[in-house]
Amino acid sequence: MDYLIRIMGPLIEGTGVTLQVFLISFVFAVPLGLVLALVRISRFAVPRALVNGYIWLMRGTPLMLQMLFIYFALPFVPVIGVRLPDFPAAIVAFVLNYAAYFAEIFRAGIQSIDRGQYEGARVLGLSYPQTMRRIVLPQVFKRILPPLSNETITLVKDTSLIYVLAMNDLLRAARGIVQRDFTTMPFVVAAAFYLAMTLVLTLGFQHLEKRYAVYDG
Amino acid sequence: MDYLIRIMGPLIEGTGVTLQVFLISFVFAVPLGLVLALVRISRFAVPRALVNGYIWLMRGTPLMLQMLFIYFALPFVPVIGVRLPDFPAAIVAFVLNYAAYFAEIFRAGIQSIDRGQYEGARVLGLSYPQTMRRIVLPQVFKRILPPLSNETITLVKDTSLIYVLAMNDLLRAARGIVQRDFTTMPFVVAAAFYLAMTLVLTLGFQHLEKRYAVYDG
Amino acid sequence: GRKDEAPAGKVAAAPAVAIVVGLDDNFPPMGYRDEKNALVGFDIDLAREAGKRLGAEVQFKPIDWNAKEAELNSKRVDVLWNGLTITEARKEKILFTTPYLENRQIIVVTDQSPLRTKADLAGKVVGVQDGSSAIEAVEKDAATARSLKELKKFGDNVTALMDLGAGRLDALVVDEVVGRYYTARKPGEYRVLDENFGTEDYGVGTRKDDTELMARLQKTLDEMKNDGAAAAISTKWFGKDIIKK
Amino acid sequence: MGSPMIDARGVHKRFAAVEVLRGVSLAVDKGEVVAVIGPSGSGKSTFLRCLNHLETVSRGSIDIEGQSLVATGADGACRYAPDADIRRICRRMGMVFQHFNLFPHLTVLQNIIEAPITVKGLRREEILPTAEELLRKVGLLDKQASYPSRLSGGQQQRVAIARALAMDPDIMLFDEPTSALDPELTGEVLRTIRELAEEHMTMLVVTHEMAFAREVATRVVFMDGGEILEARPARELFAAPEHPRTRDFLENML
Amino acid sequence: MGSPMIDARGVHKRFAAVEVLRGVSLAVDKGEVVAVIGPSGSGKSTFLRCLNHLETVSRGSIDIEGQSLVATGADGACRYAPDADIRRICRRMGMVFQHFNLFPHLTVLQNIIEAPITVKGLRREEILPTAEELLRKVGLLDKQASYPSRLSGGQQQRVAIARALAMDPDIMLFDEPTSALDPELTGEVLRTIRELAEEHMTMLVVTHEMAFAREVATRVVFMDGGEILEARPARELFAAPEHPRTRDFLENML
Ligand SMILES: Nc1ncnc2c1ncn2[C@@H]1O[C@H](COP(=O)(O)OP(=O)(O)OP(=O)(O)O)[C@@H](O)[C@H]1O
Ligand SMILES: Nc1ncnc2c1ncn2[C@@H]1O[C@H](COP(=O)(O)OP(=O)(O)OP(=O)(O)O)[C@@H](O)[C@H]1O
Ligand SMILES: [Mg+2]
Ligand SMILES: [Mg+2]
Repeated sequence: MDYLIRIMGPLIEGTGVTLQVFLISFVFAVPLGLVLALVRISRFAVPRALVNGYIWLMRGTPLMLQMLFIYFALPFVPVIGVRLPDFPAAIVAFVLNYAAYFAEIFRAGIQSIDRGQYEGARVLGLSYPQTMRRIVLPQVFKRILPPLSNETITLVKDTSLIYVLAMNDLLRAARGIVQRDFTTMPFVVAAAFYLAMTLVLTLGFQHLEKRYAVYDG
Repeated sequence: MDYLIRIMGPLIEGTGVTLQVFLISFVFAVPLGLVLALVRISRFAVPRALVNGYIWLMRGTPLMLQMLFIYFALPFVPVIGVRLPDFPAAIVAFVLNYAAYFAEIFRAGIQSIDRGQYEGARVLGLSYPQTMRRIVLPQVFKRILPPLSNETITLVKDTSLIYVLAMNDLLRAARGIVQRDFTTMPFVVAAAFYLAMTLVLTLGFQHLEKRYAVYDG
Repeated sequence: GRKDEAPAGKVAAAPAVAIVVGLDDNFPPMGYRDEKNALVGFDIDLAREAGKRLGAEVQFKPIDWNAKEAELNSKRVDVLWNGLTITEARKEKILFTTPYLENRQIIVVTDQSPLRTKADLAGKVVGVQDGSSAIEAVEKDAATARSLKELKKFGDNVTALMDLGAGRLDALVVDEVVGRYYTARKPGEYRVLDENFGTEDYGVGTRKDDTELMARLQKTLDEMKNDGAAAAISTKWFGKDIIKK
Repeated sequence: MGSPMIDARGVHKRFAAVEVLRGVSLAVDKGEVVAVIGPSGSGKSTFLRCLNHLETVSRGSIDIEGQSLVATGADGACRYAPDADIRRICRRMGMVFQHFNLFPHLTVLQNIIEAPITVKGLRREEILPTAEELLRKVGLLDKQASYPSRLSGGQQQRVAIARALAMDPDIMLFDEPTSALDPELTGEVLRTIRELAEEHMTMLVVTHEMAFAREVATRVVFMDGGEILEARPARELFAAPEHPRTRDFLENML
Repeated sequence: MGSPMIDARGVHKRFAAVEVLRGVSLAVDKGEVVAVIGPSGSGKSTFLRCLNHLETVSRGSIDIEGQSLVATGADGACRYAPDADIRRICRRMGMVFQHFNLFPHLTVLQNIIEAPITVKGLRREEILPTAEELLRKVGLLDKQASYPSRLSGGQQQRVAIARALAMDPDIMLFDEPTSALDPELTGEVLRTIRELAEEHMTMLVVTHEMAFAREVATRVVFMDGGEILEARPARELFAAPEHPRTRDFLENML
């Protein structure tokens, strides 16, 4: 018990890092994913093909390698090359990677909206951007909540990959203590912390689903 | 070039491990996920609550910890305790974890099937299992292909977690060479391998989607 | 510039000669975090003392040990100082000081294990930490290496020790300083064999072209060996002076 | 031939707070074609769905071909037959829904032979001649390999009818079989039902097509507010509705 | 008042291999109510959709209130007005779809005020009185806070009409506004359209309700195979159809 309290400090600090990386990545990845999805369904062939390739590349290679690339190799790439400190590098990698997954979710959602909604908006004189913003996307958000929740929960746990940049997230903090004290108790505590975070997210998404449930279809 | 050929051996071996873990996990996780989903929508309250808790636990804690638990802690659990070698332990962890994600996908798919399909089958005299097997699930498979594809691609890359049980998957093999030779070339090759596997999967799923596209709705 | 300062670095106004030391902060007793989350360890104390004498501020940057070369070459750290074993292969890429510690690759088994000698390892499963010099040490002893059933590379030594306890692993080859640290924590559970996989030296590494820094480091290290400062730190961590002169 | 094909007595159905059926009694004899009409929300669909156990009744008794599906004792407790019996009894009734409920992943032919094979355990070769005969009857033999989504609404509804008939039912229940169709397609479906009537199939048809009710039904039942207000031979009811609500209703329908 | 509200000349429309419209010409004057009838697949919907640019024509010219939406030169090249003009022109026309196409995430009131606010830039207070007036007109003032899914089909269709009217159009296009409804609900919607006719709204109505065409339309257009075969005052056309196809069609409808 005493021991538990003593190891709590680093674990809570690690949770802070995990939450930071998660929240910042999420906040940027969702809009970027939306933009990518909109390009992917647009009628501009070249940007569309580029985004397709991008999504394949991002979903097709391990996030860990992407993170190492951005941290270590990006500085040597001409033109866009920039040397990022570890935290920004991790965020950039998470945003770029998750945006690809979110894009696919958004695309499926947008494509599931009935053609009639577009036509209904069109004959009322709404422009395409207005139709998207006011009519289509609000309906999309409702529909994609379940897969979005899946992906978001995965993101929370994927943040532990920042260990490759030696940042102390919750899981790495727990591992550190395990290595130091040669006991697996910190893992149990870390698991409980993750469960708590997931619970909050799950409840949050359930709340959203209920709020959107005022209308059907 | 010469160097490339020399490092190919371990990388291809690693790819073999990756593919093995992926394929076996996939083959078991999908049916288990289906069973979990069926329990989750059944009218038996207690099993339903158990499955709910199971899914929360599995999605809520890092796969790495689950793997460590099954490998190290399971032998000490009464009754079900069993000491598994590394490969089976990894497979069990992957199956249990991914089954939870697949279960959620199946559940969403089953719940999206129109009530009318059940009633149509019912008035023809089909029993509930017959209705599921012959009428509902074939339609579910078509609908869940996109999220299933997302999750499957994630699984391929998640297999790299087996490094915590000291197994040599593709990513681990690449890392080993990177450390030995102080060069990042193996990472590039590994990325290409992952891309190739993802491409095959993507094409496979596209093919399935097309095959199912013979009917709409 | 300032932008690149590691999060773990001290925020004090950096003197012109700040040195960034890369280390694995999960590597007791050489470098790890104590219960107040502060970096402690033998190498940490040594590096601090050296920094004081150099008149430079030492910033510790935790790195993933697997990425140490990339960290060094991309100039995110200036020095690798964390039980870094001097090997021929590494010498080609890294500039080393003279050895400051001699380390043996010891063989750890469980207390009840029937294994007594290296020869007993034949047909057994032996573990090492991935990326550690234990791998090269075992491979150098070709005869023994060939006789093994399998050489398993674990992510870290703790996992390997646990597997040893679980009986799926027969022996673990590990740096002596590290192995002793762990076996001391579970008295009576583990045993160290008399034979070992040879000795090797720990040194401090810099970039190949960073000769100026290397010269100053070497000088300071020699001073510390000569005036007993290093010996004091060794006694603090290992209970005796094991500094290699 | 003693007992009627359908014998419902005092059927009540309550959804939460609302009593949707308030004691509906109706007996349908073999070969009768009964049309059920009435305003929206009067409980027509619910009554039909109670007959084949898509809904459970709250009170009342239903016998199908002399066998008790559900009976309510003197104590007011409602007792359903055992599950196996229910399935056996309900299999005697085919049902055609307003929205067809065809199986979209099966072709027209597969839709028709699915239940005979799965439920009755027939072999494909055994049911194929029947299926083809039925398809010919509804005029869709050339569409047997199409998927439902490729058919017009009227064609889909005829497949639904053939699908129900393939189980060789003694009774057919139709719930507004034409209201999702436009007038031309409506014609197709009504023709098919008319042919069934000529073959003396016992049928209960909820419909808004007065013309059809008038021409085909042997009896017309007018429901309102969960009750049967009037049940008389079609000609009589249309010519001289007795109940004032019936009169109102018939006048309002264009 | 010189030019007609709608002036379509020689409109052709081709989908891949199929020519769906083969030179349709129709002029509709202010205040006219034109009913378009004809068999399924004859191109009625497509014609309507060409008028407000939901489909692009392959050849032909369309003027709306004297302004050219599309014109085909002597060289056969089809020239549309610039995008901004198209949007301005089409905004003059309201359209009501068979499947309503209401916005499910907005309440009845929000459905109605969405376009006036977003497109015309009105403030909420400016459009609210109009919206309430329209809701009163279609008899749904008490449903303004409901979501569409909570309404019956007839109510939904009346919301769709109110939504179109809120943009204050000069012309209303209806595509089978009642065919998804059952007869009683149909009545509701037809009453609403009839009231619009009394206010001299210019309307083009594709419909299967012959009774409605007969009563409300000033002119009835019969289409078949992508062509207009007959276009005459309603009474004349129903009394004595000239074209044999028209005669067939009218006879077959029950
Ligand atoms: N599952 C249900 N839960 C609650 N109320 C229901 C349910 N199903 C039907 N009702 C209500 O029961 C009443 C009768 O419904 P029913 O569908 O039987 O009417 P109907 O006569 O078939 O009408 P329609 O002509 O519109 O099909 C309606 O008021 C309806 O709202
Ligand atoms: N997007 C499309 N692609 C190809 N063919 C189409 C398309 N839309 C319509 N058609 C075809 O054009 C023809 C005319 O269709 P349209 O919807 O205009 O008929 P309609 O007269 O409105 O029929 P209905 O009374 O059934 O609504 C039909 O044969 C239809 O199959
Ligand atoms: Mg009904
Ligand atoms: Mg049409």
